[in-house]
Amino acid sequence: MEYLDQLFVFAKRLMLDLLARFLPDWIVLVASMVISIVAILIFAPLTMMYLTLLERKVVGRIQNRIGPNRVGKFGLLQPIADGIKMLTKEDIVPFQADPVLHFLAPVIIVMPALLIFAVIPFGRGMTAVDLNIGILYFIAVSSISTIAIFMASWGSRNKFSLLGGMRTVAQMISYEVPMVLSVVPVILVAETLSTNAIIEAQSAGWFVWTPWGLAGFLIFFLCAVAECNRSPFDIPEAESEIVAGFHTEYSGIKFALFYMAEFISVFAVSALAVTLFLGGWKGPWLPSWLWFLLKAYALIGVMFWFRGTLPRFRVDQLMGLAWKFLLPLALINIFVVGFWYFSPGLWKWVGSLGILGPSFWIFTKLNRSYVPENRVYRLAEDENNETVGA
Amino acid sequence: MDEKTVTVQDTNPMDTETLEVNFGPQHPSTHGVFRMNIVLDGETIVSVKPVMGYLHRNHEQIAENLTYAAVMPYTDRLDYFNSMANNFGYALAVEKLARIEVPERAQYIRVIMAELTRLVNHVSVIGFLLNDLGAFFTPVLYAFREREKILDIFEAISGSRMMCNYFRFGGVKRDVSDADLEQIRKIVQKFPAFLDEFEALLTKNEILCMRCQNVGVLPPDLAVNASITGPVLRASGVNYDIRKVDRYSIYERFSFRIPLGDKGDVYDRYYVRILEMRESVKILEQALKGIRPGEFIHPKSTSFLKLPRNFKPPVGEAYGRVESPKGELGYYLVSDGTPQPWRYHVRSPSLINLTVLEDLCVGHKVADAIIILGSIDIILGELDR
Amino acid sequence: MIFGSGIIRGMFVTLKNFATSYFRKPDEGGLFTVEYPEKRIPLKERFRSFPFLVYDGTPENLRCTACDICARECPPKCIYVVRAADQDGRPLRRPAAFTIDYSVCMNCGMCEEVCPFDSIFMDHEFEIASQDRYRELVYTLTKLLKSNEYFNNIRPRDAQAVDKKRREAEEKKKLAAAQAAKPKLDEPPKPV
Amino acid sequence: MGAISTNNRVGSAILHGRNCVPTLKDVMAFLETLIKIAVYAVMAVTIVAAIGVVTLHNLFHSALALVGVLLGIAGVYLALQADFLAGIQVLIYVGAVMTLVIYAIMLTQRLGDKNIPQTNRQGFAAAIVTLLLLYLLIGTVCRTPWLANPPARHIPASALDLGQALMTTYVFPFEAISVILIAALIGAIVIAKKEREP
Repeated sequence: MEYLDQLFVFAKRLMLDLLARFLPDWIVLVASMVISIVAILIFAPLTMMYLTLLERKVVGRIQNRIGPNRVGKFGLLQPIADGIKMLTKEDIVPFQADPVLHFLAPVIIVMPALLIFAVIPFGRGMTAVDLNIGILYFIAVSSISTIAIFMASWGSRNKFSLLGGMRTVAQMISYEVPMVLSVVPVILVAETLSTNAIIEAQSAGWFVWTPWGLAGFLIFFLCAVAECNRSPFDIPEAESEIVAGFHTEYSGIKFALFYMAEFISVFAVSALAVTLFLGGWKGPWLPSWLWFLLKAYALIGVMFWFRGTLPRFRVDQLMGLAWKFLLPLALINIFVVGFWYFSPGLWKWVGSLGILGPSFWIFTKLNRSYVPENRVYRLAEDENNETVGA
Repeated sequence: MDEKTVTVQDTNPMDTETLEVNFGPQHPSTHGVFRMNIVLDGETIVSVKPVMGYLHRNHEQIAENLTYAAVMPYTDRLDYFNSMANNFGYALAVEKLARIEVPERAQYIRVIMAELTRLVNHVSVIGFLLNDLGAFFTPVLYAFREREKILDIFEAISGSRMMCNYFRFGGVKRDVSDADLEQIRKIVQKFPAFLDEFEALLTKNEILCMRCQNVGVLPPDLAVNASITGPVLRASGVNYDIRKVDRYSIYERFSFRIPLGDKGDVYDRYYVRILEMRESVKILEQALKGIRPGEFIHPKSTSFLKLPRNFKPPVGEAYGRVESPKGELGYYLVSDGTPQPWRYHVRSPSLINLTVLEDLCVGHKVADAIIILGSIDIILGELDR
Repeated sequence: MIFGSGIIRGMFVTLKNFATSYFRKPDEGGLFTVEYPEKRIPLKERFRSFPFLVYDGTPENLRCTACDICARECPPKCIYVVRAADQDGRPLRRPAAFTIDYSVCMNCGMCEEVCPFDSIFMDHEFEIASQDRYRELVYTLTKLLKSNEYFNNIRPRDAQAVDKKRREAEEKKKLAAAQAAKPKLDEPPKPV
Repeated sequence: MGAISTNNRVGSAILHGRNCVPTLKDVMAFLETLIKIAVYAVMAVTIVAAIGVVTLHNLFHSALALVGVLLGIAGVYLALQADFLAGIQVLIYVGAVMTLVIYAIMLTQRLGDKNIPQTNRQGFAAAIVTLLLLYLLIGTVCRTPWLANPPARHIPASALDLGQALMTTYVFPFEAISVILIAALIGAIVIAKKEREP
């Protein structure tokens, strides 16, 4: 059991030990870093490849289709076929594009997505770098991707790209605020910014089982979906409106890099949500890394489920949701966690639910333009009319 | 795309520049080769110029050089989603022109086919509207799941799924077998359950309501003045349905009601279509109960169907119209006594309903223009003819 | 109503469809994909794709008489018929060339309806895709001719009706011929 | 796991997270040199990017160069072991401020397209002011009694300390800044608000 749990840790240790028998110390030191880096560099694209397949399969099943099933058994080789296709496709640069920016954008957008993996605790003792500002690092690094999207949308010299870029930035800035604020309660309770320490703080119980944890989790998850530009917040690349948004003018491997960044960040934000609210790698019976991956993939599955179900918001509604709904709720959540922290026993449950529930209700009432109207339809039969509600 | 920018006359330094974007002719959600020349201020629409004609194929001119019977397959290609309804209108026009009787069974078959077509059209239009709204193909594939069953019936009866070419002057091409009728009964029986599921997925969905309610409001007076017809008109609350107004074919025998909208926005257009499908199901149930064995085509018409060149309607003119799923589909025919129509004109609902596009879009966001277009329900084959 | 309940309801609809796609039958909410090249939906008998010509027994014995009606009535004018002639230039009741441009044909079935000799019918063959539309999709007489057995095979009901009609017509013709032959013997020839 | 003997000090040092044992001095020195080289490289890139900010003719390119400068400064913070500050630098400057700047450039489309002249008649005066500022800075740097290097490096600058300092010693400037920011926000809204024509 212990062996399974620490499988990858032991594997790395074994490798280092073997190296240490023949090679000088400093090579072993460098090798220790290289092994971690290579593991991430292998894991991230592999995750992305199979997430594309998983998404197509899940959405296919939701739509009563089979999904990819031609390349390999159950379409398991489909991502490889896609990869070959992407690599061999012609790379088109628009005539009036800014060639340097057009080239750099897809390169830069992958970097933050990969950097995030450094602080993700995949299992017990399986964090590549245990930074003591892990959460801050995550938020800071993921905000860089906005710049890359800007470069793509501006460098393509296409109006659809430009519109997509402007939408992206508006969305990214707006959703970063409630996202950061929804993390604050966790930091307050765990009294640390390190991802590992936050997981340790959840030994008694996952944060999601508390009122503020649940509210924070929902806010965080919605914002995370928005940060990854996934449905129903996928307005930056809304294919029915602005073709493909910022990556309209990309083809071949550059397009694949945008795709990769999107899916890697899908995994990264799910992993972070698991770390912050769902107890990270903690769980009975199964090895810790398996627990972590299971939880992360469950969240990713919910994202795919969203995609298979929901239409997308409009730009102004998206902004409104962030600023008029999620942000005040996140602020109230910070207050609630303080209340929770200082109140005894049952009282804290009653109190925090008593604050969160009514404030949710009040915010829906205040945002009346987002609440569906009730409509009455007449059914006319020559003279006598009948009405039916909808 | 040209890089022209339109400068605003206002010299206020805080004013933003406008951006002219061409949506289409190659764009995922213009429903074909249609172009909208949109001037944007940020994301808000300042003006919309629809540009049509990319799919113009001389339909009327071709028809004026063919025999009356040979036009029938061409009408399939007008609104390629509802070929049965197109056939119906054209058959009505020619029957009026040549004063041909239609036997009862044929009338029943026609009504059944027309209402099945309405189901096909409305269910897919809602699916496509949701696609325009950004749902990732789920509603459209649920819609197509049901549509496939009806298209299977069309294939079994007429020989083709979409280009049915099924109606003939004085009846229909072939009789419907009892097995096919039984199949239709089964579909009609199951359809309300599907509609319930569809509504559970969509009707109360907050995002759909947010996006659709109070967007693209078409006031009733504008709708009447612009001669809008079909569900778009009825969503604005105007009680006008050719099935009730003209009582063509045998529609007066069935009891059904006309759903009318509340505000005339995109949501009403969506929900009126749902209600219309429920009424169509009612008509289908009554028609399937009422259908009796008999002639499926008038015996007199069989002779000129074998020799289309001998079919020479008397000199005169006729206008036949039906309530096609998109609106009033009318055929205007002038005969000079020769085997070819002297004048043939189609009043296509897609084209006329689209004339209010700019009125509906201005002041809304880009995303709204797309769903307004989707809710008007155009088919380029009919729009450009 | 709590804000968000509609979304959650919709999510359950998709979840239900996700789950049922694994065990339900196609018409009850299961998978409705048919994996095409391996599995096929049985074609409906009345399905019409492209026209073909019927012959009885051997290809020489074809029904077409090159009357040109189908070519005249074809809406997109995709049929080209050349009537055969003997050595003296007198027209024969058979085509020398009969060509249908499948790339123009719009599958309307008009030719089938107007043919007075039950010769041209709509086929079930729809997989005619090819690289060269001029060489592959212009079907000449040899490619168009198919036997009556084939016709009986793909469209049994229509073919049997046609066969019955033709048999009756033939019998009538025989009877008429017999009747026409009889009085010849009995009656004296009329004065010219 | 007993089978795998950890007879190697480096390995055990890494695995058990302890600080390196003295025999590793050479290694650490080597690594330190590497880090030093990296820091100087980052500084050089920062200066190049800073020159780019003021000389590039395309405003969008200048803005991107400024992003480079800010990232470089974050790198310098990292080298000085101010992790928290580096994170905040990236989050606030790159993630928020620069994004807004670029957004503004993109909204005013002409600005982004055109090549904008980077010199004007006030160049001479500006040069004098800049030189004066440089003199002032150098003077301050020279006059300040810097602590010796080794103890300075171990001044803890964790998030905890920063937070406590902000909430106690520097609480007044902290609150004053937030008031100024609010005022700036309201001012921006007032300026940008369109006059509604009747």
